[in-house]
Amino acid sequence: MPIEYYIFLCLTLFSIGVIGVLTRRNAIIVFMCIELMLNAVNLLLVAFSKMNYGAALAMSPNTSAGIDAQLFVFFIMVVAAAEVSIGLAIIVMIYRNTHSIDINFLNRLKN
Amino acid sequence: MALMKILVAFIILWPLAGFLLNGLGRNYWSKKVIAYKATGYIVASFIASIFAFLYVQDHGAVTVHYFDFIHTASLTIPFDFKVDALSSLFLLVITGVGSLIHLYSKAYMQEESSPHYARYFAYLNLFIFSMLLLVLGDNYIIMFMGWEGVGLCSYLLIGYWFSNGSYNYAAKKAFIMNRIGDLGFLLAIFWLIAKLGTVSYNEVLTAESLAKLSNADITGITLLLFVGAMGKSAQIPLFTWLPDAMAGPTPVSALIHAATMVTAGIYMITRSNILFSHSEITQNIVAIIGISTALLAATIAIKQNDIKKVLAYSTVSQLGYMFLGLGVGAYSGAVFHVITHAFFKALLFLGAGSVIHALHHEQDIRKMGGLKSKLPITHITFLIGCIAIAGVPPFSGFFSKDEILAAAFEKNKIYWVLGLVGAAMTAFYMFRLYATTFLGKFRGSNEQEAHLHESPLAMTLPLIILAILSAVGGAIGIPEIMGGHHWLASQLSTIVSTPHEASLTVSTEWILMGVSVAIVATSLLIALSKYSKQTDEEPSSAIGKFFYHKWYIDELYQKAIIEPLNEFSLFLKEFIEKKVIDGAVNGTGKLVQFSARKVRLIQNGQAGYYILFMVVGIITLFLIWFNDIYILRFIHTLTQK
Amino acid sequence: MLILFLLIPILTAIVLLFIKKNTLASPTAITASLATLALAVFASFNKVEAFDMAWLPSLNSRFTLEADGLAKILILLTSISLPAIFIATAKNQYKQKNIFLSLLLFTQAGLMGVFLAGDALLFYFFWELALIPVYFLCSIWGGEKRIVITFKFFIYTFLGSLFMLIGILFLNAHTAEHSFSMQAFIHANLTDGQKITAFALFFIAFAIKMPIFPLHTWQPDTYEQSPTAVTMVMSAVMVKMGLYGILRWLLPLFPAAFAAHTHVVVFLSVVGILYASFIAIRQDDIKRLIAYSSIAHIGLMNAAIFTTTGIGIQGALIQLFSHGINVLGLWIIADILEQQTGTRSMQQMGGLAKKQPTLAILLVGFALANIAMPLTNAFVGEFLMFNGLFILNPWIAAFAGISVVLAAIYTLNMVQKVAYGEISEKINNMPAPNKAAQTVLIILLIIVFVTGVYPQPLFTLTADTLQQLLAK
Amino acid sequence: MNTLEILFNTLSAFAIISAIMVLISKNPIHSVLWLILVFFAISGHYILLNAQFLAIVNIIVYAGAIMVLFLFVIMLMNVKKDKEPQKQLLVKLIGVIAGGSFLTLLLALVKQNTSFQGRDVLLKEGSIGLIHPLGQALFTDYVVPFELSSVLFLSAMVGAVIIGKK
Amino acid sequence: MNAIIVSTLLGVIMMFCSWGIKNQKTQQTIALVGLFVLILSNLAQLNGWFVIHFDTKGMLAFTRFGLFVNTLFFAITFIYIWLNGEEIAKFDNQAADFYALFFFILCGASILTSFDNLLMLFIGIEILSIPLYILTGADKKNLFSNEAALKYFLMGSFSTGILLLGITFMYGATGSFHLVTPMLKPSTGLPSEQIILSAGLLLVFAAMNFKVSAAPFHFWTPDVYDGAPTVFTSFMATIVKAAGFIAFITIFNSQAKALGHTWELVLSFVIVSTLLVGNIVAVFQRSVKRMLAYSSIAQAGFMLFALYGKSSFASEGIILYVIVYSLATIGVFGVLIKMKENSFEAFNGLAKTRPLLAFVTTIFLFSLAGIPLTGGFFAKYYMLNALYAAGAGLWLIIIAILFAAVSVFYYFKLVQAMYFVSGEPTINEVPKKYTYALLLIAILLLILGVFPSIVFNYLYF
Repeated sequence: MPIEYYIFLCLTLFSIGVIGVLTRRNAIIVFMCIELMLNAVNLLLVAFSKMNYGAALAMSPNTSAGIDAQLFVFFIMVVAAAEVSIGLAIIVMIYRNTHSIDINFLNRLKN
Repeated sequence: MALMKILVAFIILWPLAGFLLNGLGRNYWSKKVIAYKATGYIVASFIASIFAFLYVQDHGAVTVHYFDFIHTASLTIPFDFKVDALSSLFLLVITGVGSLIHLYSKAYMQEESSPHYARYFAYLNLFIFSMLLLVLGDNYIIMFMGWEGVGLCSYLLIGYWFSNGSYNYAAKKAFIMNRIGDLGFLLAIFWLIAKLGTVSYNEVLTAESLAKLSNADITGITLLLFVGAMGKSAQIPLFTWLPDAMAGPTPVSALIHAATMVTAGIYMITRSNILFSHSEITQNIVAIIGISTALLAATIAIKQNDIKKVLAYSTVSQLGYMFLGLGVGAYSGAVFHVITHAFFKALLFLGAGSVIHALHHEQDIRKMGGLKSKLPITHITFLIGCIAIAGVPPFSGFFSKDEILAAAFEKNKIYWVLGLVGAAMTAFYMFRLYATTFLGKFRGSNEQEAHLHESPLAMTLPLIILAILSAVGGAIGIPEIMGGHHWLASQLSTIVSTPHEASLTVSTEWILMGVSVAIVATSLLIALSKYSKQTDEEPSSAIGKFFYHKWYIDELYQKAIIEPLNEFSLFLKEFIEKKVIDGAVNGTGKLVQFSARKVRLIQNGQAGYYILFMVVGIITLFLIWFNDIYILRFIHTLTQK
Repeated sequence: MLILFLLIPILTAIVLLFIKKNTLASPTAITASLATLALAVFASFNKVEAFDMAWLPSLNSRFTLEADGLAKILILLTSISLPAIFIATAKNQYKQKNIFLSLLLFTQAGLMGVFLAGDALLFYFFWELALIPVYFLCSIWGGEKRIVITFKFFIYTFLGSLFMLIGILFLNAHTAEHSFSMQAFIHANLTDGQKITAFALFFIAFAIKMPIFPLHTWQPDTYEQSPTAVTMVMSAVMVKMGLYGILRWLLPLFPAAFAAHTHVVVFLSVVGILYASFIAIRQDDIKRLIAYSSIAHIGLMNAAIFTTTGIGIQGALIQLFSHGINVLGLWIIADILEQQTGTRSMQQMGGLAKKQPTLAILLVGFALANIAMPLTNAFVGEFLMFNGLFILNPWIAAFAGISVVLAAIYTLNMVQKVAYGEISEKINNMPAPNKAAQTVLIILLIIVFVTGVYPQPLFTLTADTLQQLLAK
Repeated sequence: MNTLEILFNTLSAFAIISAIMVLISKNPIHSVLWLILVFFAISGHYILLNAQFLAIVNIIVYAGAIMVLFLFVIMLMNVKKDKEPQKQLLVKLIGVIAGGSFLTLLLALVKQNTSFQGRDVLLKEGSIGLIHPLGQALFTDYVVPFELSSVLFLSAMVGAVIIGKK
Repeated sequence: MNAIIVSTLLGVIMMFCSWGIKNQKTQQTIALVGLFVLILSNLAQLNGWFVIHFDTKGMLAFTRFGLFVNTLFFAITFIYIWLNGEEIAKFDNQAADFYALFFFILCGASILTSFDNLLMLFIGIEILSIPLYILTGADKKNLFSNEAALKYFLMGSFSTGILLLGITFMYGATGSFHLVTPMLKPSTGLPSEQIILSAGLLLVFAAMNFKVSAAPFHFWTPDVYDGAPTVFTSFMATIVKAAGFIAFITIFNSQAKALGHTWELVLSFVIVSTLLVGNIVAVFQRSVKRMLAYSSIAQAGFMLFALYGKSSFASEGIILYVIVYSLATIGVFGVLIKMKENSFEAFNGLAKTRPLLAFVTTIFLFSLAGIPLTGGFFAKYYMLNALYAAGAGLWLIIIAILFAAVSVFYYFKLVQAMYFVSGEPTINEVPKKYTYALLLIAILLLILGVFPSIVFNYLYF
C-alpha cells in the first residue's frame, strides 16, 4: 500500500479538523475538531513507522525501526488525555460564569 | 624704529584709552572732566601724529610689527602698522579735525546729562581709534577692522538719541548698507588670499604679485573693493544712508559723515591704486559711478530745505567728484580734494551746527534768514566755506576740484563737461543755502529771534581755524603752472603708481580753469540774486518734485528690495518652516499613530478569526518558502551584503 | 587626570540628589563646576596622558579617554559654560533645584565623556548619557508645551543616534578582532560602497544633532520651551557634539566619502544658513531669534568643515569655542530679560538702555560678537571659515556671505527692539539688575574681546588636531 | 483490488465521511457520535497496519474515556442544537477555503516530493505494533519521557483541582 | 537531569504543602528554599555532580549553555516568587498549588533547554503549556481571566496539532525523532527529496512562533496577557517565553543555514511583521498591561534575531536578553500589580508621591526600550550584532532600529505620565520591602547596563 495514500488520507482528515476549528463556534466542537487533527497525525505517524519498518526489515530481520513512532503516538494520546481534562475543566468553568460556550461571544478582550 | 613702535602705539592707544575711561567712568566724572579728557587724548595723538609725520618726512615709510593676529599653517596675518606719506597725511587730518570737533562738541552737547555726555565722547574716541586703525593698518584685514569699526561708531552715533525710533532706523540703515559694502570688501580679501596667500600691502601691491594675478582677478578684486568703497563713501547705489545719517548730532555729521569716515573709500582705493590702474574696466566704472553720483546728489541738494540735508547731499556729490578723480587716475588729486573737503565741509557742518544751536534745533532754512548780523563769526566762516566748496580761486576747493577736472578732461571730454555741470550746481545750491540762511530777513518765530546769540568760543574757535584752513588749504597742491610745485603730488609719488603729471599744455589748462571759474561765478551769482530776498516754496514742476523727493530712490528700495525680502522671510517662517518641514516631521509621528489605530483592529477578540489568521499565516510562510516570491528575493539580493 | 572630568560632575550630581536645601545646593554645584574649570584650564596648557582600561572583554571595547586639541578646546568650553550658567541662573527659582542642578551636572559628565571618548561604543554611550538628563530637564522644568516638544526632540535625536549605532556596529563588524578603537576603525576594510553607507549612517546622527537644514525643526521649539539654563547648555555646548563628531570620527574615518559629499553638504548647509537667517529676521520671540541665528552659525561651521580646506577647518575649530561663548552670553541676557520682564516678546521690551544701561551695553557687546564684528572672537573664526568656503568655490562663499548682512539685520533688530526706543512698562517694572549674572557676562565679554584681538592661544591649542586632520 | 485495498478504501471513506459529518451535524451530541465513528475507523486502520496496541488504546482512551467525557460535559450543560448560533455563511466559506488551500498546498508538496515515491507501507505484517516490543521499548529507551509524562498528569491534576474547587 | 528531577520532586512537595501547611508565608518560604535547592542542584550538575546517573537514551543532551540558562530561569523565578508571594496568595488560600505549577513549569523549561529528541520537545512544551492554561484561568470569577484561558487553550492545542504534524513530516522524511544536525544537506534551493522535511520544519517553526508569540501567530498574546491575572502574566511573559525561545533556537540553529536563503527570507518576514505588529499597535494602547503585552511581542521580534544564525553574539545575546528582559518585565509588572487600575492615567504624578517607585519604573522602561546605561541597550546591541554577524542585510537592522525608536513612543508615554503630568496616582500602599526589592532589580539592570560581561564570564570556563 503506497505511503502517499496514507498521507493523503491523514492530511484530509487533518484539514477537515482545521476547517472544523475555523467554522464552528461551539467551544466543545472546536475542541473535538482539534482532537480529530491529533488523530490524523497519529494515523500518519503509524503509517510512517510501518513504512520505515518495512524498509529496515529488508536489511535485518529483527529490527525495531518504527517503534519510536508508535510510542510517540502513545505519548500523544497521553498528552491528549491530559489536555482534554484541563480543556473541559476550563470550558465548564466558563459555562458556569457565562451560560454559553460560544467562542464568538468571548470577545471582551480585543484591540 | 623702536621709537616709531612707541609713537604709533601712542597714537592708536590714546583714543582707545579715552573710550574705555569715558565709557567705564561715565557715571563718576563731571562733564568738564569728560570733555577735557576726551579732547585731550585726541590732541595728544594729534601731536604724536605730527611727530610721526615729520619722522616719515626724513626717514620714509616705516612698518611696525606688534604680534601675529592670525598665525596658522596656511595663513599668517601680522598685526602691523604702516606709517608712510599717505597714512601720515590722513593721520594729521583725522586727529587734527578730530580734535577740533571734540572741542566743538564740548559746548555743542552741553545740554546732555553727564552719562550720555560721556557716552558721546566715548563713541567719538572709539571712532577716532577705528579710523586710525583703518589708515594705519599694514594689511587689508586691519584696514577691515577699522573699516567695520567706523561703521559701528557711525551706527552708535547716528542712533545716539536712542529713544527716537526713526533715528534708530537711520542708524540701522547706515550700518546695514555699510555691511553690504563690507561684504564686497571681505570677498575681495578672500580673493587676494586665495590667489596670493597674503594681504599685506607691501606683498600684495608689488610687481611680482601683480604678475600672479590674471586680468580677470584684478578686475574682480578691484570691483569688489570698489563695492566696499561704495558702501562706506555713499556712492550709487548705496548712498541713501548718508542723508539719513544726519539724524546724529551735528558735530558727528561734521566729523564722520563729511570729514573722515566717508573718505575711507578714497583712502582704500588710493592705497591699492596699483591694482586699480591695472584694470581699465574698473577705472571707468569708478569714474562713471563717481560722476553720476556727483550729479544726482547735486540735483537733489538743489531742492532740499533742511540745512543739514543740503550739506549731506553736497557731501555725497563731492565724494562723487573724488571717485571721478580716482577713476581718471588723479589719485593725488582725489586725496587733495579729500583733505580740502575735510576742511571746508567740516567747517560748513559746524557752521550749520552753530546756526542750529542758536535756533534751538531748527533745521529748516525757510524758517531762517537774516542771520548775517546775529551770528557774525558763523556767517563769515560759513561764507568762506561756501566759497571754498564752490571752487572760487584762490580758495582751497578751487585747486583740488580743478586738478580733478583737468585729469577728467584729458581722460575723456564728457567727464569734464559733466564735472563742470556738477560744479555749477554745487555753487548754485551752496549759495542758495547761504543766501536763504544768512541774507534776507529773519523768518523764524519771535522767541527764537529773541534768543538768537553767537555760539561760545569753544564752538567758534574751531570754525575760525577751519575757515583759515579751507581758505589757504589749497596751498599744499598749487599746480606747476601757477608757480607752485604741487607738494602733495610729490609727497604721494611714493605711493601713487602713476602720479598724475600735467601733460596738458599750459594754455589749455588756463582755459579750462577760466571756463570753470566763469561757470561757477555765474551760477553762484544767479543763486545769490534769486534767494537773497525770498525762499522757494514747495516745488510745483514735476522735475522739481522729482528732485525734492530725492528721485524717489528710498521709495524704490522700499518697494523693490525691503518689502519683498520681508514677504519672503515671512513665507519661509510661516509656510516652509511650519507647514512643509515641520509638517513632514510631525507627519511621520501621525502616520505611526494612524497605522496603530488601523492595525489593532485585526485583533478583534474572536478566537475563530485568530486561528484563521494563523492558518493564513502558515500558508503565507509556505508560499514564501517554497515559491520564493520574487519581490522578496529581489529585495534580498538587493541588500545582500 | 582625565577621569576626573567624569568623576567630579557625576559624584557631585549624586551628592546633590540628597541636598534638599537650595541655599546649599547651588554653591555645591558651582564649586564643583569651578573645580572642573580649573582642571580644564590646567589640561589645556599641559600635556595629559590618555586614560585606558578594559571595559567589555566580550565586545572588545575599552574604556579609553584621550584629549587632543579638539577635545581640550571643547572641554574648556564646557567647563566655562557650566559655572557661568550656574552663577547666572543662581537667582532663578526652580522647584527641586538640587535635582535640576544634579541633572545638569550629569549632562556635563556626558558631554565630557563624548569629547574625551576614544572608543566608539563609549562615545555612543556618553552621547546618550548627555541626552537623557536633558530630556528630563526640559520636560519637567520647561514651558507649557514642553512635553510634546521635548519628546519630539528626544525621539528625533535618539533616532539619529541609533543610526550612528548601526554605523558603529557596521564598522566594528568589519574591523580586525572586532575592536571599537579609533585606529581599528580607520583600518577597517570596507568597500567604497560600504564606506559611503557608514558615512551616511554617522552623518545622519551628527546632522540631526547640529542641526543642519532641513533636520533642524526640533531645535527652535526645544530652545523656546526648555528652561533657559538648559537651553544654554544645549546651545552653547551640546550642538557642538555634532560638529565634534564630524571632526573626530567622520573626517578621519571616511576621507574619501567625505570629499565625495563635500558639495552636497556644503550646499545644504549654506541654504540652511540663509534660510535660518531669513526666518530669524521675522522672529519676535527673543529665544527663537537666538535659536535660529545659532542654526545659521552652526550651518556655517559645518560648511567650513566640509570644505576640507585647512583654513576652513581651522576656522571651525576656533569657532567651536567662540560661538559657544557668544551664544552663552546672549542666552544669559535673554534669561535675565525673561526672568525680570516676564516676557520673551521683543515687542513688549524696549528702552532697556535707559533702565539698565549696563545690561544694554552687554547686549550690544554680544550682539556685535554675534555678527562677527572685527576684534570680537567670532570674526576670527568666521573670517577663516568664509575663506575656506571661498577657496572651495567663490560663488558659494558669496552666496553664504549674504548671511553676514542678514545677521546684521536681525541682530540689530533685536538690539533696537530691546535696548532702544521709548521705555516700555514691562522693562520699567524690571527689578534691580542681577549683579551675579552681569559679572559673568562681563567676564565672558572680556573673553570675547581678548580672544578676538589675540586668538593665537586657540590656534596653538588646536594645532595638533589640525595637523592630524590635514594629514588625512 | 485485493481485500486489503478494499478494506483501506472503505475505512478511509468511512473515516472521511464521518469526519465531515462531525462538522456539519448541528447537534453537538451527533458530532460527538460521529467523531467516535471516526476513531473507530482509525482504529480499524491501526489494525490494518497491525498496530494492535494502539488500536486498543485508541478505542479505550479516545472512544472510551475522552469521548464519554465530552458527552458528559455536553449533557451537563445540555446544549441544544438551536443553542449554537451559526456563523454567517461568508465566514464559513472563508474557513473552508483556508482549510482547503492548506490541504491542497500540503498535497502539492507531497506530490512534488520525490523521496516517498515507491515507498510502501507494510500492512498486517510486522511485530512492532504488538504489546511486547512496545512495552520493552517503553520501559527501556523511553523511560524518561514516560516518567516525565507523569509530571504532565500531575500538573493537569493540580490544575483540575484549582479550577474545579469553588 | 538534576534540575528536572528536583523540580518535579519540589512540585510534588508543594502539592502536599497545600494540604499540610495553611500559612501562606511558610508556603512561600518553602518555595523559595526549594528554588534555592533547585539552583544548587543545577549548579552541581554544571560541575559534574548528578543526583542519579542514568542514560537518557539520547532523549536529553545537557550542554553547558542549557544548564546555565536553567540557572537563570530558577534565579529569575526566585526573584519573581520572592517579589510576588503575597499577590499569588491573594487568588486562592492555596498558593502552594500555584507554586507546584511553577515547579512543573520549571521542569518543562529545563526539559526544553536540554531536549535532544522531538518527543522530548513535545512533552516539554506540553508540560510548559498545560499549567499555563490553568494559571491564565486562575482568577475563576473574572470573566476576562476565563476568556483568556479558553482562547489560550484552544489556540494552544491547535498549535500543538500543527507542531505534531510538523514532527510527523520530519519523522517521515528522516525516519527518526533525533535532532540529527543538520537534518538537511546544505543547499541553496530545495532538492525535491527534502521538500517534506522542509515542510515539517516549517510547520514546527510556525508552532514555535506561536509559543514565543511571534507574528503572525501572536494573536493570543495580547488577549491572554491582558486577561490573565497580572502576577501570572509577568511569569508567562518572562520565563515561559524565554524557555520557548531556547527550544526554538536549539531546533533551528542546527538547521537554519542548511535551509538556504529562502529560510532567511521567511525568518525576515516573521521578524519584520512581529516588530511591526508589536511596536505599532502598542503605541495606541490605553491600558499599560495591554501595552506591555504588545511590547512583549515586539521584544520577541528582537529575540528572534538569535535564530538568524549561530554565533557567539547570538548565544550570549539571547542569554543577556533573557535576563534583562525578564528582570525588567517582572519589575514593571511588579509596579503594575500595585496599581488600582491599568490605565496610563493611573501613573500620573507618581514621581511626586513615590519618587523611588517612579525611578525604578523608569529604569525598567528604559531597559525595555534599550536606552544605554541599562541592560536593555546591550541586550539589543548583542542581538543586532548577532543578526549582522549571521549575514543579514543591513536593511533588516535598519528596520529593527526604526522600530526600536518607535518603541520609545509607548514606553516613554508611561515615563511622561509619571514625571511630567501632575495628578494623583491611584495606587495601593506599597510596603518598603517591596520597593527595595524592585530597587534591587533596577540596580541589577544598571549594573548589566555598564558591565554586561559579568554574565558571560560564567558561561565559558
